[in-house]
Amino acid sequence: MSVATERAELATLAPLKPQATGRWRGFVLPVAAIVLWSLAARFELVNSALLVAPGKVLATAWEQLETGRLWRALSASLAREATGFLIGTLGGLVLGALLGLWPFFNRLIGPSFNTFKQISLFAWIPLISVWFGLGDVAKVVFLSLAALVPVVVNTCDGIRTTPKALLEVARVYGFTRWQTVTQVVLPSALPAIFTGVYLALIYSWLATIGAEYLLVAGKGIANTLIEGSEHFRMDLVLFGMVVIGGVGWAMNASARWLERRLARWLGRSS
Amino acid sequence: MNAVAAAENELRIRALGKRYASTQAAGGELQVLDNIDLHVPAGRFVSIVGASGCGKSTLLRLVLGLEDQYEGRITLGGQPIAGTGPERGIVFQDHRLFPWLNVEQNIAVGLRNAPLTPAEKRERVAEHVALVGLQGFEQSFPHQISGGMAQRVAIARGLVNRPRVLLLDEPFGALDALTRARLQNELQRIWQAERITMLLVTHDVEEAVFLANQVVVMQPHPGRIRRIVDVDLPHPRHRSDPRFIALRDDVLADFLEPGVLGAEQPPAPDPSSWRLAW
Amino acid sequence: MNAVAAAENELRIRALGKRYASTQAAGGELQVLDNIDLHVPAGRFVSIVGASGCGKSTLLRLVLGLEDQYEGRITLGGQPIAGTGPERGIVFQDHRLFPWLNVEQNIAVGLRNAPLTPAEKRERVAEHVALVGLQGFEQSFPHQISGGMAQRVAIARGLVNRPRVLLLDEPFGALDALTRARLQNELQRIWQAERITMLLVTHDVEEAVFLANQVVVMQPHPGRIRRIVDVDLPHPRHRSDPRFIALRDDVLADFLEPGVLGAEQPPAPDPSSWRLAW
Amino acid sequence: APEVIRIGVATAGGGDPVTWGGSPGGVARNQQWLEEELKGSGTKIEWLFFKGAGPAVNEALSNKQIDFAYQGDLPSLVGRANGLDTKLLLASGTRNNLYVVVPPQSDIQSIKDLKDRKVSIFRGTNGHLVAINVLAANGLSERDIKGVNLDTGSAQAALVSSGVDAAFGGSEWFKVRDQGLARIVYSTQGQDPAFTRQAALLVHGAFEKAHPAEVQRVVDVFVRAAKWASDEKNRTELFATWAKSGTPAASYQAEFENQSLAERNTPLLDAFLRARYKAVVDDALKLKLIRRSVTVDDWFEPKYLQAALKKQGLENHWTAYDAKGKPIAGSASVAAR
Amino acid sequence: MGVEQTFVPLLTGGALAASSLPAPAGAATPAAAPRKAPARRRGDALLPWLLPAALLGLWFLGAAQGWISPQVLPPPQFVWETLRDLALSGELWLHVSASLQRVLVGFAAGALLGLALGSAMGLSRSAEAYLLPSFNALVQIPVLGWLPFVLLLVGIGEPLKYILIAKAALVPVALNTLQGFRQTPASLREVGRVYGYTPRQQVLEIVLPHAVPTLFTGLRLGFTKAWLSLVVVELVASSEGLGYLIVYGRQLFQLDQVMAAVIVVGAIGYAIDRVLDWAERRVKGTA
Ligand SMILES: Nc1ncnc2c1ncn2[C@@H]1O[C@H](COP(=O)(O)OP(=O)(O)OP(=O)(O)O)[C@@H](O)[C@H]1O
Ligand SMILES: Nc1ncnc2c1ncn2[C@@H]1O[C@H](COP(=O)(O)OP(=O)(O)OP(=O)(O)O)[C@@H](O)[C@H]1O
Ligand SMILES: [Mg+2]
Ligand SMILES: [Mg+2]
Repeated sequence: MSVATERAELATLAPLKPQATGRWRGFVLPVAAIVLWSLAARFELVNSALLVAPGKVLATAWEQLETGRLWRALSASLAREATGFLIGTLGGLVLGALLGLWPFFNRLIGPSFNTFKQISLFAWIPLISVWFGLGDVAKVVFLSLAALVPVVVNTCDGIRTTPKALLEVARVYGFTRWQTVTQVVLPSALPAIFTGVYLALIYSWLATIGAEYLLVAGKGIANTLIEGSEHFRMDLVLFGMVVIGGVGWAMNASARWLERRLARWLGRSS
Repeated sequence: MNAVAAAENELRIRALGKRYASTQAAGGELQVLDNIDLHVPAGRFVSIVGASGCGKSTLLRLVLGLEDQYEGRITLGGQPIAGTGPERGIVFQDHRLFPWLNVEQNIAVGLRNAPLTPAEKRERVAEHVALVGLQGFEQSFPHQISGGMAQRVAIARGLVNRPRVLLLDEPFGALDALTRARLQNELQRIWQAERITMLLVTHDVEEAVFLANQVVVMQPHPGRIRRIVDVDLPHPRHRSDPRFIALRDDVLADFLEPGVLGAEQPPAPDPSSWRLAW
Repeated sequence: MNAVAAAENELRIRALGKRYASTQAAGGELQVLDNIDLHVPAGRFVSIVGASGCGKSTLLRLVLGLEDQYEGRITLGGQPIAGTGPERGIVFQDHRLFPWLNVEQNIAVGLRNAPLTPAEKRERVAEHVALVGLQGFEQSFPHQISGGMAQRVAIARGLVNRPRVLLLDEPFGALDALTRARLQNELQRIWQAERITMLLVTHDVEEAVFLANQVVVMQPHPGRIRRIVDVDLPHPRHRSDPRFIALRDDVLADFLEPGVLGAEQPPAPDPSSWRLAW
Repeated sequence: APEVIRIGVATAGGGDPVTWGGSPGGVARNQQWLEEELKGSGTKIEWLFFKGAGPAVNEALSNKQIDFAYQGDLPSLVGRANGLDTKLLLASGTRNNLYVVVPPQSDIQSIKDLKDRKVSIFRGTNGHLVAINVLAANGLSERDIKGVNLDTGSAQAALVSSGVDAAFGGSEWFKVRDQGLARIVYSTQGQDPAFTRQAALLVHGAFEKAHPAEVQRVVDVFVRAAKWASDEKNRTELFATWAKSGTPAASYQAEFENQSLAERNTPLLDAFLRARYKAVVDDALKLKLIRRSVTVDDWFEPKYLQAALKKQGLENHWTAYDAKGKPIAGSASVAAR
Repeated sequence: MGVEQTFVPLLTGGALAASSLPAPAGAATPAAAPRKAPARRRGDALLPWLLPAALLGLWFLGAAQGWISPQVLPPPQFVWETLRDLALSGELWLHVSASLQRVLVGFAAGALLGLALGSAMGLSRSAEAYLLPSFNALVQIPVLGWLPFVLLLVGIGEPLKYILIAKAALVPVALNTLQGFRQTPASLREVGRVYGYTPRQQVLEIVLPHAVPTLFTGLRLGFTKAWLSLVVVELVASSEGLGYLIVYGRQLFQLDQVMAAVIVVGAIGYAIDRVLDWAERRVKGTA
C-alpha cells in the first residue's frame, strides 16, 4: 500500500461526521433493527438458537460485567495491545527514522521491508507461534509487527518529504546536521509520524483480536467471542462484538482528540 | 555597515555560467546562465527583471551559495563565496517560514547560530519585529497571519543577522497590489536606514525601477544580461513622477520586445505533482 | 449585440443589501453589502475596486444569481434576475476549469445547455479557441498549460455562449505582471469587438482605470459604493499617458486613505483542515 | 529440581480456573493433586491450554515451552514424525468415541448417506483418521464426501446454520443435541474399538533425561487420578468434576454410557494401545499426514508407569487389553464389570 | 502530498531515489540526477539484495549446521521442494484459484455495494443522515469480530467468506465514495449552476469525474483489505485456498508447507499491489 493510500485509509478510519442537524435520523435504523429483532425473538420467527432476544444480550453483558469476566478479558487484551503497540511504535520510529535519514540504510533495507509488508500479517501467525511459542510472547511479537509497519512507512515518508524549501532555509542559516534533523526534519515529519502512530494503534487492536483468535488460547476479549461461538451462545458473541467495536471506537476517538490537541499545541492548522 | 567596510563588501560576479542536467534539453544539459558579469558596490540596491525561466532565481541561489557547481567567479569583498554564510541573507518568494514556529521564533531562526547571548538574540528579534511593524503578533503562527504579514516576517528573518548582502527573490510576488505597494515602501525605508546591499528579483518592472539604483534586464535561453539601466532618481520616489514613468516605460519597452520575452510556453507537464494535488 | 438591444440589456442595481449569517459578527449577521445603487448601460465596461472583504465578489455573485437572499432589486433589461441564466456569464479568479476536460471541452461547458446542434457548438468552440489565441492547445488538459493560458480558457468559456453581461472576478489576480498586461490588452480587444457589458472586479487600480469606462470604488464594513469615477479616455489607452496617470493616482489616493483600506487582518484559523492537508 | 513444570493440554478447556474433562488428567487438574504433591518442593506447576489442540501443543513442545503434553494419538504422532523428542508415559483417556451428527431435520440416517454431502472434519486431529476409517468401513472414501476442515466451535456453528450437512466430532456434540439442534446418526459406542481415539501423557525427552524424579511424581499423580476416575462409585462425582470445564455432565453421561470407567480411564500402555498407535501411524502415512514412519515401541516409556503402579499397589488394578481390544486373560481386575 | 517527487539531499547531499522506499528492481531515475550518480549505480543495484541474500545465507547455514531445529525452521531447500511439489502436483493452483475466486467475488460484491451505499450517502443528505451513523458503528468491528456472528448466521460455506471479504472491501469503498462525492468543490459546482446544468448533469459531469481519483483510492484500498481478510477468513475456516494451506501445514506440523504458502501469499500480494499501483497511476494520470 502506498503512503497516499494509507493516508486515505486513515481518513476512512476516522469516520466522517454526520451533519449536525437531524441527528435523530441516525437512530431510525438501529432502533428499527432492535425492534425487529425483539419481535423476531419474541415470536420465534427464526431459529431461536440463533436469535437471542436483546434482553438476553443485556443480561449477558451485565453478568460479564458483574462477575468481572469482562474486565479480566478486556484488561488482558488491552495490556497486550499496549505492550505490542509500544514496542512496535518505538521500533517503527527508530527504523523509520533510519530509513528516512540514512540513504545507504534505505537502499539496503527499504526494498526488503517493502516486500515484507506485502505479506498479510496473519499469514505469519503459524510461524510466529512456532518461533515465539505460546502465550503472550508470540502475541506481542505479532502485535508489534502490526504496529511497526505503518509507523515505519509514515515516519520514513514524513522525513523524506520534508520540503526542500525549508531545508534550504536551514542551510542558509548554517544549521548543523543535528539542528537540521531536530529543528526542521522532525517537526516537519511530525504529522506524518502521528498518522503512522494512529494507524499503529488501530492496526494493533485488530491484531490483538487476530492474535487471540489464531494463537493459542488465554484470556482476552476475542476469547469471549470464541467461547460464545463454541458454546453456541449468540448473546455472548454479540456482546463480544459490541465490546470490540466499542474499544476500537474509543481508540479512534482518543487518537483524534490527541491529534487535535497536538495540532493546537504545535500551533498550526493550515 | 560603516563606510570603511563599503569597499570590501562589494559583490563581484565574473563570467558566471550555470548548467543543469536536463533530459529535455539537447545534449542533456540546459545552459541556464551564461557569461554573467555584475558588479554591485556595497550598499547598492540592484533589481533584476526578466521573463520567467531566464535564470533570476538561479543567479540568487548561486550568490547565496546553495549551488556549488558553476563556472566563473563570485566574490564578496574579494573573497570567493563558498557555501552559505551569515553575511548573505535571503528572502524567498514563498516566505518559507517554519509552520511550527511563531513569528518571534521564525525571526530567531536567522540568529540560530549567531555568536550572541540569548538575551542579545531576544533583543535583536524584538527590534526586528518592530522594524517590520509586527508588534503584537510575536506569538502568532504563520497560518494565523496574512500573506503580507508572513512576507514581512521573512524580511525580518533575512535582516536580523545583519547580512552584508540581502537577496530578495520576488518577495512580493504573491501579494495583492495594495499590500505590495505598502511593503515596497517599507523595504525602501529599511534599505535607506540600514544601507545593506540588496539584490531584488522581480517580475514587476515598476517595482524594479521604483526601488533600485540599477535595474538589470535579463533575457532567457540562455540567461544573459541584456542591459543595465541606472536609475538616478532621488528618494523618496513617486510613481507619477514623469521621469520615473519614462524610465519605467524604457525598461518595459525593452522587455516587451519580441524575443526577449519568450513566447508564453506551457509548463513542462508534471503529472506526478498533479496527481496528488488535484 | 446590436444597437436595438442596447436599452433592454442595461443592468440596474437598486438599494441592494446582503447579509451573511456569521458567528463572529455582532448580532450574528454580517452586513456585507449595503445600499448599492449601480446603473450599467449595455456595452459598458465597469471596473469595481476596493479593499479585500468589501463585498466585490458578493456583488458579482448576486448579479450572477448564485445567491438568492438579498434586499433590493437587480434587473437586467427590466427583468428581475432569478437564478443563474445564460445571458450572464462569469470568469472566476481561480479559472475553475474542470481538470478532467481538455481545453476544447472546457470551453464547450459554456454551451452545455445551449440550444445549438453539436456541429454549431463545435464551430463556436473553435471560434473562441481562436479568439483567445489557443489554437494548437485544444487537446491540452488544464494541468498541461500555464496559468495565463488557463485564464484565457476561462475567458473563452465565459464568452462562448455570448452572454449579454460578462462578470469578471479578479480574472488576472493570480498572474504575473507581464502575462497580466498581455491579457488586459486581449480583454480590451475582445470587449471592443463584442461590445458585451463587462463588470470587472480587481485589486489593481491601474488595471481598473486602464480597461473601464467607469471605475466603482467600494469601501468595506459594510460594503458600499464610495465613489464612481468616469474614465473618458479614448481607446487604445497608454499607461504613460499623463491623463491616465492622473486618473489612476486620483483613484489610488482615494484608496490609500486610511479607513477605506481596512487594517490588514489575519485569516481565521481552521484547525479541521490540519489533519490531512498539513 | 526444575522451578516449574509446564503441562500443555490439547484442548481449550473451560471454567475458571481452566480445566478440562473426559480424562483422568482433568481430575488431577481440578483437584490440584499435582500442586499438592509438589508443595514444598519449590517446583511450581503450570497448566497451559491450547485452543489449537494437538498441533499447537506440538509447536509448544518444539520450542520447549512445555515439558509435558496431554495429546491425542495423531497429533502426538505428527510431532514425533517431524522429529520432536518425546516419550509417551501413560494412557489418559482411551477409547474416546466419535460421532456423526446432522441437523435434526436432516435426511441423513447413516454414514452411507454422507456421500457427496458437506461434512465437517477437524483435519490433523485424531478424529480425522477415525473418520476416514469409519467412512471406509461403510464403503466410502474421504473423496466421496465434501470435507470441510473446521475446528470444534466452527463445526457446531456450521452445522446449526446448515453450513455443513453433517459433522464428525466427539462428546461436545451432546450439548448441541440436547439443545435440540443436532441429531446423532452414528456413534462408535459399542462398535469396533478400532474406531475410538486415544489420548496420552507425553514428556519432552530432554526434560525426562534431566528430571526423572519429577517425571515420576507427575506420573504418580496421573495414576492416582486414573484410579479415582476408574472407580464406578465416583461416576457422578467424576462427571460433575469434568463439567466444571463448561461441558455439561449430561454430555459425559452420554459419552460414557454403557462403558466401564476403568476401561476408559486406564493408564495402561497395553497391547491395545500400542496396536492403536501403530495403526494410526500406518493410516497417517497412507494419507500423507506424516512423511516418515514412527516406531511406536521405543517411543513408549512404561518404566514410570510401572513404578507408579507398583508404588500404589495397582499392578493388577486394570485389565490389559489385546490388540483387538479384548481383555487379556489373567490380568483380571477389580474394575471389570 | 508530493510523496513521489520530492527528493531530499539531506545528510549525504546525494539524490535519493524518487519513491521513499524503492522497489527492489531498478529504482526510478530522477530527471535531474547529479553527474556522479552513474558511477555509483552499479553498486546501488546490488545493495537491496544484500539483506535478503544474507538472510537466505544465514538460513542455509543455520539449517546445515543444525543451529536451528528443522521443526522451528525447516531448511530452505526443503521449503523450495515443498513449493515445487505443490506447484507441480497442481495442488498449488487449486488453492490459488480458490483464493482468487473468493477474493474476486467478495471484492466485486463489496465494491458494488460500497459504491451504491457511498453514492447514496454522498448524493443525498437524508440518506446520509439515516445510514451514516449505523454504518460508522458497524465499521468499528473488524472482520474477525464479525466472523463468529456471520458464521452462526450463514454457516461455514462460501457465503461466509464472500460476506466477510465483501464487508472488508465495502468499508473503504463506501467511505471513499462518500467522501469523493461530498468533496466536490463548491467552486466547480457553481460553474455547473452558471451554465444551467441539470441535477443529473451535475452528478454525471461534475461530481462523478471529480470523485474518480478518490473512488479509485477506495477501490484500491478495498482490494487490499479484501486480500488481507481472505487470508484471515481462510485461516479460520476453509478446506482449500492459501489460508487453508497455511492452517493445514500448521496442523500437520509441517512448517515447510506453511512457509511455502506464506511465500505464495506474499508474492501474490506484492503482484496485486504493483498492478493496482500501475492502474492507479493510469487512472489518475489521465482521468
Ligand atoms: N534544479 C534544477 N534542475 C534542472 N533545471 C533547473 C533547476 N532549477 C532551475 N532549472 C531551470 O533553469 C531555468 C531557470 O530557472 P530559474 O528558476 O532560475 O528561472 P527564473 O528566472 O527565476 O524564473 P521565474 O521568474 O519563473 O522564477 C528554468 O528553465 C528551470 O527549468
Ligand atoms: N458564504 C459566506 N458566508 C458568510 N460570510 C461570507 C460569505 N461569503 C463572503 N462572506 C463575507 O463577506 C465579506 C465580503 O466577501 P467578498 O468575498 O464579497 O469580498 P471581496 O470584496 O470579494 O474580497 P476579496 O477582494 O478578498 O475577494 C467578507 O467579510 C466575507 O468574509
Ligand atoms: Mg524564480
Ligand atoms: Mg473576491
